[in-house]
Amino acid sequence: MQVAFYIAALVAVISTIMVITRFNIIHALLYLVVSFMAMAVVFFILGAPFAAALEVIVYAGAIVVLIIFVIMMLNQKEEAVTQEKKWLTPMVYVGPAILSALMMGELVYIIYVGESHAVGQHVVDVKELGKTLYGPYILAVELGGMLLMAGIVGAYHLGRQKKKVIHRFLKEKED
Amino acid sequence: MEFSNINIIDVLPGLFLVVASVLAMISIAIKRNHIFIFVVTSTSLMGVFLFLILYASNHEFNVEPLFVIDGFGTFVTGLIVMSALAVSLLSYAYFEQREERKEEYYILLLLATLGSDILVISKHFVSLFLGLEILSISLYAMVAYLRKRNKSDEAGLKYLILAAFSSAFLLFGMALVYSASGSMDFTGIAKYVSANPTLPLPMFAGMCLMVVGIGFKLGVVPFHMWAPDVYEGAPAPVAAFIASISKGGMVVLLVRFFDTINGFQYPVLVLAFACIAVASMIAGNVLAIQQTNVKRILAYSSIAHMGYILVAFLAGGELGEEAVSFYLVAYFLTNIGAFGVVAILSDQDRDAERLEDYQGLFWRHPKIAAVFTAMLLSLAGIPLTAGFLGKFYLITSGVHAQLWWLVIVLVASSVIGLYYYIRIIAMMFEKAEGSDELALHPRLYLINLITLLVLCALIIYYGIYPQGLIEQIHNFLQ
Amino acid sequence: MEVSAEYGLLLASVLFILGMIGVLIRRNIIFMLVCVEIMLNAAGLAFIVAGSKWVQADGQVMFIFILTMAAAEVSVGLALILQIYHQLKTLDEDAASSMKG
Amino acid sequence: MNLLIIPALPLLGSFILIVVGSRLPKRMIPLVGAGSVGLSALATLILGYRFISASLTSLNVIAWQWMDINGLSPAIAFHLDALSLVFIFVITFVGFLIHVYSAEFMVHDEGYARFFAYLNLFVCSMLTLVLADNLVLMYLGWEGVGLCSYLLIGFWYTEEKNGYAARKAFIVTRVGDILMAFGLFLLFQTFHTLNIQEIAGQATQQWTVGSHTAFVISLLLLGGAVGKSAQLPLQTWLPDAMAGPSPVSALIHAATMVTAGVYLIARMHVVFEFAPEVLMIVGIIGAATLVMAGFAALTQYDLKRVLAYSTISQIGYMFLALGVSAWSAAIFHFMIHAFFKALLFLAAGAVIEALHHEHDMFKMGGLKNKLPVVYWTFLVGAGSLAAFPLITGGFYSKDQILWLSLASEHGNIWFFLMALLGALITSIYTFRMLFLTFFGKENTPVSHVPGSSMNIPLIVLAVLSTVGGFIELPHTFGHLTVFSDFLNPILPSVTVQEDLENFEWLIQLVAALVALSGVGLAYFFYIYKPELSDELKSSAADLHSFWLSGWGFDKLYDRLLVRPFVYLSNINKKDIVDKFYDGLVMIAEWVNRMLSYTQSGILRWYLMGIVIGGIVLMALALL
Amino acid sequence: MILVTFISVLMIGGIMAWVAASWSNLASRWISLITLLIDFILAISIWMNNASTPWIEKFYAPWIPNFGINFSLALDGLSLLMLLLTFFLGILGVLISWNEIQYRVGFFHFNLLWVLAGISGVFLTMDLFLFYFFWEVMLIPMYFLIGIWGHENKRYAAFKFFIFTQASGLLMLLAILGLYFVHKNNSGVGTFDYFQLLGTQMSLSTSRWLMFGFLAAFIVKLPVVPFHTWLPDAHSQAPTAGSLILAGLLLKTGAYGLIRFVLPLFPEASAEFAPWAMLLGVVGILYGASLSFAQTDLKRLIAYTSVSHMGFVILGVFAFNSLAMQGAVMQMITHGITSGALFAIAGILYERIHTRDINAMGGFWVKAPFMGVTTLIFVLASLGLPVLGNFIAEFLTLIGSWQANQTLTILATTGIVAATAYSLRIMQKVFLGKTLNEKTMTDLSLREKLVFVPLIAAIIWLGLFPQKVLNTTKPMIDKSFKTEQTTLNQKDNGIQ
Repeated sequence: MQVAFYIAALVAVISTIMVITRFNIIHALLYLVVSFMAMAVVFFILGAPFAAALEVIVYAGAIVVLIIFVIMMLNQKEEAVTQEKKWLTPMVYVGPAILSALMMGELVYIIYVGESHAVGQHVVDVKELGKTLYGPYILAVELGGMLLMAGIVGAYHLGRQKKKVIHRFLKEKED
Repeated sequence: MEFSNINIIDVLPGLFLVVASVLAMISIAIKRNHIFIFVVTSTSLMGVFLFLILYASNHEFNVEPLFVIDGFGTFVTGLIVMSALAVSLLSYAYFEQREERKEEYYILLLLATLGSDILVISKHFVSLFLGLEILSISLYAMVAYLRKRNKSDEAGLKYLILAAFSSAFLLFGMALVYSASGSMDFTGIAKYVSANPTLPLPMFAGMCLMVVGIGFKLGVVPFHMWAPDVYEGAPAPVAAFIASISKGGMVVLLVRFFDTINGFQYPVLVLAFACIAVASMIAGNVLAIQQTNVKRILAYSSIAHMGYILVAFLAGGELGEEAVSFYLVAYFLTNIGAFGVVAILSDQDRDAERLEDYQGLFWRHPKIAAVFTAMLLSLAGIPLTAGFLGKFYLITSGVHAQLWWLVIVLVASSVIGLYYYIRIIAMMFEKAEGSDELALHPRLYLINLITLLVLCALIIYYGIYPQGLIEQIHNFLQ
Repeated sequence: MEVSAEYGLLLASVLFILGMIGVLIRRNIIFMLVCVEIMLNAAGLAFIVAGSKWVQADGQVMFIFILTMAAAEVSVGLALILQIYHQLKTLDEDAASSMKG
Repeated sequence: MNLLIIPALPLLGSFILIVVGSRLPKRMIPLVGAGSVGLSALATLILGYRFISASLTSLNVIAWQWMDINGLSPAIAFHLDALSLVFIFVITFVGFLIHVYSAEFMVHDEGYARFFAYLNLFVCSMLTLVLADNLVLMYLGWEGVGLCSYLLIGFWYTEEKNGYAARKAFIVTRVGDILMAFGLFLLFQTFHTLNIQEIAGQATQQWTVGSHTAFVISLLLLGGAVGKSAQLPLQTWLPDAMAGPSPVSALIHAATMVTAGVYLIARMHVVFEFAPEVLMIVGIIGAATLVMAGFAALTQYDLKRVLAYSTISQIGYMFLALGVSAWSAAIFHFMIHAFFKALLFLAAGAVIEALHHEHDMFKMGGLKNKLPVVYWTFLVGAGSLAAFPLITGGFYSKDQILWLSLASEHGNIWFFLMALLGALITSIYTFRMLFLTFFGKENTPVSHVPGSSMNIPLIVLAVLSTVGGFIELPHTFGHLTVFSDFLNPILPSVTVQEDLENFEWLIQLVAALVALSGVGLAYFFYIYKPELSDELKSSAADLHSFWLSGWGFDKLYDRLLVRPFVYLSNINKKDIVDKFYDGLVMIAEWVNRMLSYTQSGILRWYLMGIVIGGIVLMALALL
Repeated sequence: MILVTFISVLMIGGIMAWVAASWSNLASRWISLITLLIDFILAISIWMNNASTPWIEKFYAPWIPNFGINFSLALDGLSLLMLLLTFFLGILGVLISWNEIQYRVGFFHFNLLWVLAGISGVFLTMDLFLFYFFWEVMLIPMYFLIGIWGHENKRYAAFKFFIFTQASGLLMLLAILGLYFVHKNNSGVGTFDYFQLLGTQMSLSTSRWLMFGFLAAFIVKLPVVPFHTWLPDAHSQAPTAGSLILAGLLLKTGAYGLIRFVLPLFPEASAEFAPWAMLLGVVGILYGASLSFAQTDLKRLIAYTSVSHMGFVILGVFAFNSLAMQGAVMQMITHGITSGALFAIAGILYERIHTRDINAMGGFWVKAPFMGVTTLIFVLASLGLPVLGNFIAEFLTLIGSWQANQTLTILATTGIVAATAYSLRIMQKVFLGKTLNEKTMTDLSLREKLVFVPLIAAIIWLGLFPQKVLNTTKPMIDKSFKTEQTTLNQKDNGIQ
């Protein structure tokens, strides 16, 4: 199983690298789906099958599709790709690369210092998860509902077509 | 189902808000009516406050595993609810003048208040995270609410990306802490901490990453850079909300978390917060001195004020907590008042944010100018205002804890701060110059004015006779 | 099925950092949003790892809430992006910098 | 008769003139001004008569307790004794005469009332100075006369240079004043009192001759005296002070105020006696000043400047006398000098007014017949100044000093020789002045002949400066000691070195000869062969201009003190300290600009900030 | 209770004056005048009835008991004198701005009275927190007085004034809190009460630091070189009444603080610091004089004379003996009167010729002899001429400081020569010399005479009959030196 974990991890990492380096956003999103799939495998290996399923359904399914919808609405064409190429010059990498290297170094060091601990022997299945979720965390679930409500109301309000802005003075002339 | 262990009374304030927001949504579905939904919002906020007055006690009890309801939390909840009420009062007139659909705003306002309230009473990573996100997601929409304004979208987007980014840090940090301690409950973590005198490195690293997320919400250096842009782009009442309520919830959470796990015993964390506090106080004040946009000035000032609060937070102890509470009251009142003035003077096209908009205000609208003067003086910490006693409290707690360097930086930076506050005041008292192409033509609503005058009266009352408030805080914190 | 928790966390870290790099280097707003999602996902992974380390369901619970939040976030974010695109006719993030100073 | 009335009357006059002076009819003004001083003089006479007839040694009157804190309890209290009686007599009488003179002299001036107000105020202050029973009150009078001097020198205020001269006078004397103030502080510290009588009493109890404190205190008091009496090195203000009206020069800068220093030393002689070194210094200052001022007087063109230098020189004699402990000789010379120098100034004023405010002696001449009264009185005064033997008061007073400078137990041959040289020069410049002004041909027409109100004071003063000398006659010549006997209870008489006792006649002879030869020399150079004097002047032009400028003291002080001070304060006009705060502001603004760059509005930049924050925090955790 | 009346009458009067202005400007002026007269008469009556008890009146009410903060007022001789000065100058301030202020009259008087209320509070309060409270309260209205009714550069001046005083004030707040906690740790009682804090035991280094905190506020206010640069700007830009109050009263709060708080609370530390403080005083005297001599702006010139004169105060206070202390108190009063009068003259000159540049003035005596005489008197007062009050002050200060440190006294006294130079320069440039700008020049009006006659009377009265004033402060000063005499004796050897 360890091999499976490593392979999945490798796939996830490589596809994520691909996501952040693609010029064409649709390509990037397809890589993202791959990455999420690989993550789902990892979840499964770690003993979280329900999470794995959610990962596929919600992330790869819902969220990515939503983004693709928007891209289609925005009608991004070939120019967008050339635009991306122009934006993504090597110079742009320098600062983030240094920062990320530092951060990575710190994180790796920190994680390695801690004692080793094997995981994945025990599967936390849907039943257990459900009992926890609707037991002690019931109020949190309610709050999750509120969270979604906020998201929906916000998206609803913001997503409507924008009215044309007319300045006060111009409006008076029109009248 | 284990509903039985939840005493419904305990979580009633939150429940009230939930019900109110759902009610608001339903009412929109039936018929859009600004006044009605406004009344629903304000009465429900009032209701929560009344409930708190009637049932509040400083008795501490837990709603396992997510919430803890204690005096401190109850006090700040009350404060948050009242502040939300004030914001909603200010919002009514503000949005009434604008052609947008106004009604959804109140749902978001209620939800954001709920989020902040959750932060105040949470004692668990899950509730912390959910509270934070309810607050944030409502705020994204609130910041960008005025879709006619280009700045509004920009601000919303910036806030969204940055908040999500910092949330990721917070989450990663929480994950590290959880992975190290095996608990997401503050008390559980505290147990782990007290059992392990030397904490593993991931624990520290996790806390530090959490500080990124918390610091972002507080708007302290170096996580502060969103603040001016968002304040500038957001509608004035929303800016008031961000400046006060959203930060207040986080402050309480921080205090509670640190108190529970006794974070002060780790010099690393203290040093981290001290650095943040010093940087915030200095950078916030220095950044504002040449600024000509009033909303940005207030944003920078709020950065500095969060730095001040961190001093009291670092001082810790009973006095520190009292100081934080008192300061929050003063700071809430003052910031809402200040943004309220910006709101009342704004018109259709833009908010009253240019410094020139205030030129000669004292001679045009003496009452508003007087209120604004009081607010600015309170921010500057001049006597006769609550801000002074707040600052006095902070310094007292700092001196008590012998945090001399922090206190001296506080004093020095607040001197720098004076400059830009009195610059605005000076502007208001200058003779108004001739007609200005960009001059604003606000419609003044009585409700706004009354709200502002009440806020101003409170600030001055607490500035002159703080004993009542101090007693209250004392009682709640016992 | 045993994997060292450290490797799980390491994977989360790598993904987190990759997402971070993505946010930092891309100018396209949609890309930034996507990269933030990667970061959140990485954090979720970290919770799953931690949860399975302690054999608790809490990690997964947290993951579910992260998922919820990500969804809400993306919906609001995309709505905003639509607005911005209408306004600026571009997805260039650097163009949305009218406020500064 | 209350002692208080003497200073109070002029004060009242001054007050009336200040408050309602501009509304009084013109003839009322001198009535108030001169009248108040006249009454005061009358009161002095009555009081003096009673004082002498009752043979009192002193008379004390306390007006009120000025202040009283921890031992410092000066009162507004007056003390009359023989010394102060002499002084108030001179002040009120000469003052009165000068007031009368001014009534005519100043009549066409706009500031008629103002003039009398100041003059009355001066008389009051001067009286306070000499009557004060404690040093604080004396200091009050001391500063008061300085103020009046300032006001009166700058009386014609529209002229810029008058104002300058006035300020110079005030500031230079103030330098002396603060030295005197130090003396007061030290006295108070030593004796815990500033009452003059108590000081004298305690000094004799506590000190021995040569005591260090006594030395310092006397030196400091001397500083004050030197400033007020225009002695070296603070003499520079007096020649410039001639910018004031002539009556002012007569009253303040000849008769009274400038002799305040003499009064101070005489008054504090008890203290000085404990510091023989300081007395020596007093003598040296006096001797040096009298010679220095004499030479300066020789070269002046301005009639009043000659008189000014002559005043400095004559006060030098008084200092010399004080220096050799010849107390009463100094006071005697003060009195006679007050008469004849006031006379000379008033006469000079008359001349100057007659010639359209012409001050240059070389543009005068031949006035002998045009202004007979002035000429004759001036002649008497000049004779007295030059110590014309036997018939002038000046001869007796100066002769006494000459003699005692040698014969006193503190005297020595050098003092004597200096004094003798001074006497020679004095008679030369005096008669040079006389010859240039009244003899020769008429250079400027006379426009105005003085009336009786000016003439009478001249005549009275001429009489006084002649007769005054006869109240004190030397051993060799009548041996009359009315004046010194009168002063004796206050001022101890001088002890003469025994081996010199019999040579007094010789000294007198020499002095007389010197005076006469001076007259002769003046005659030779200015009447007999005037071209010789011109030759002499051109052959020693440098020396001449050196003397003309008063030995270059003005230039020296200007370079050394005034200009550096003005320069320093001018370059620092904008206050250098403020630059520091400006710097702080600039730093704050610079930091603000730097920080503002971070608020670029670009989202990735902000993200970077968060990441950096995270990295730093984690680095902290790692540490 | 009467102490509360002092302050509340001013505050109520201020509000009434503001309200009345909407009805009539004149009413506003009269209301403020009457308000101040009431206070003045009250204060006079207390002065007349009372003699030599150290504490004449006390008032006490709890305010914020949690911190041991009380609304505690008390009146002793020093406070009483300062109050008298406050009300006296307040009356003159109202009179002098009768015609000058035509813009927002009501608000002007409101600010004027509230400044005075703040100042009265500072002089009366015996609670350190309340002291700080009033200390700050007096700044805001003063800021408005300068910022609204000032001259061309008013904003800069007002900012500078405000920031300087605030910055130093906050340091004092720190020190107050430090003292509070020291006392709390010692005795377990947290209090800001002055009487309880007196004699708090602490280590020398603690007391040194705390003293510096207090000192910071006071020497900036006083002001002592090099913290003086706010003063010339504030004084020259303020309206006449503002300058009058700044110079006459606000500076005195600094001196008052030194006497009331620094010396009694930190006797050892201040005795140790005394030579340095005296040195600062001397530097101030000479530096102020030198700068004053160079100025061409009349108000700026007078402002620097204040720097010079206030140097005597710190010199006197830190000389540690009752003579010098009496002198310092006297200097506070007389300088208040003198500089107030000089600023008033600068103000009325400005009203007439619309400039403060002394090079544009000259020869005004011809047209305005009364003004000339008045100016002369105050110029002479400023150079320390006997008969006038300033002489008493400077003489006592110097004679006292001579006992403490002779070198510094000598240097300080040379400042008197410099004072002569700059003071006479005023006279020369403005009233003497060639006549300039004479067209618009007129002599004092009746109202202006009404302002100056009391001032002249006061300064002469103080010069000739200072004993009444000296007696008033005597109990307080004697009391304070009972404790300090011992430390002085110990210190004496160290200084010499």
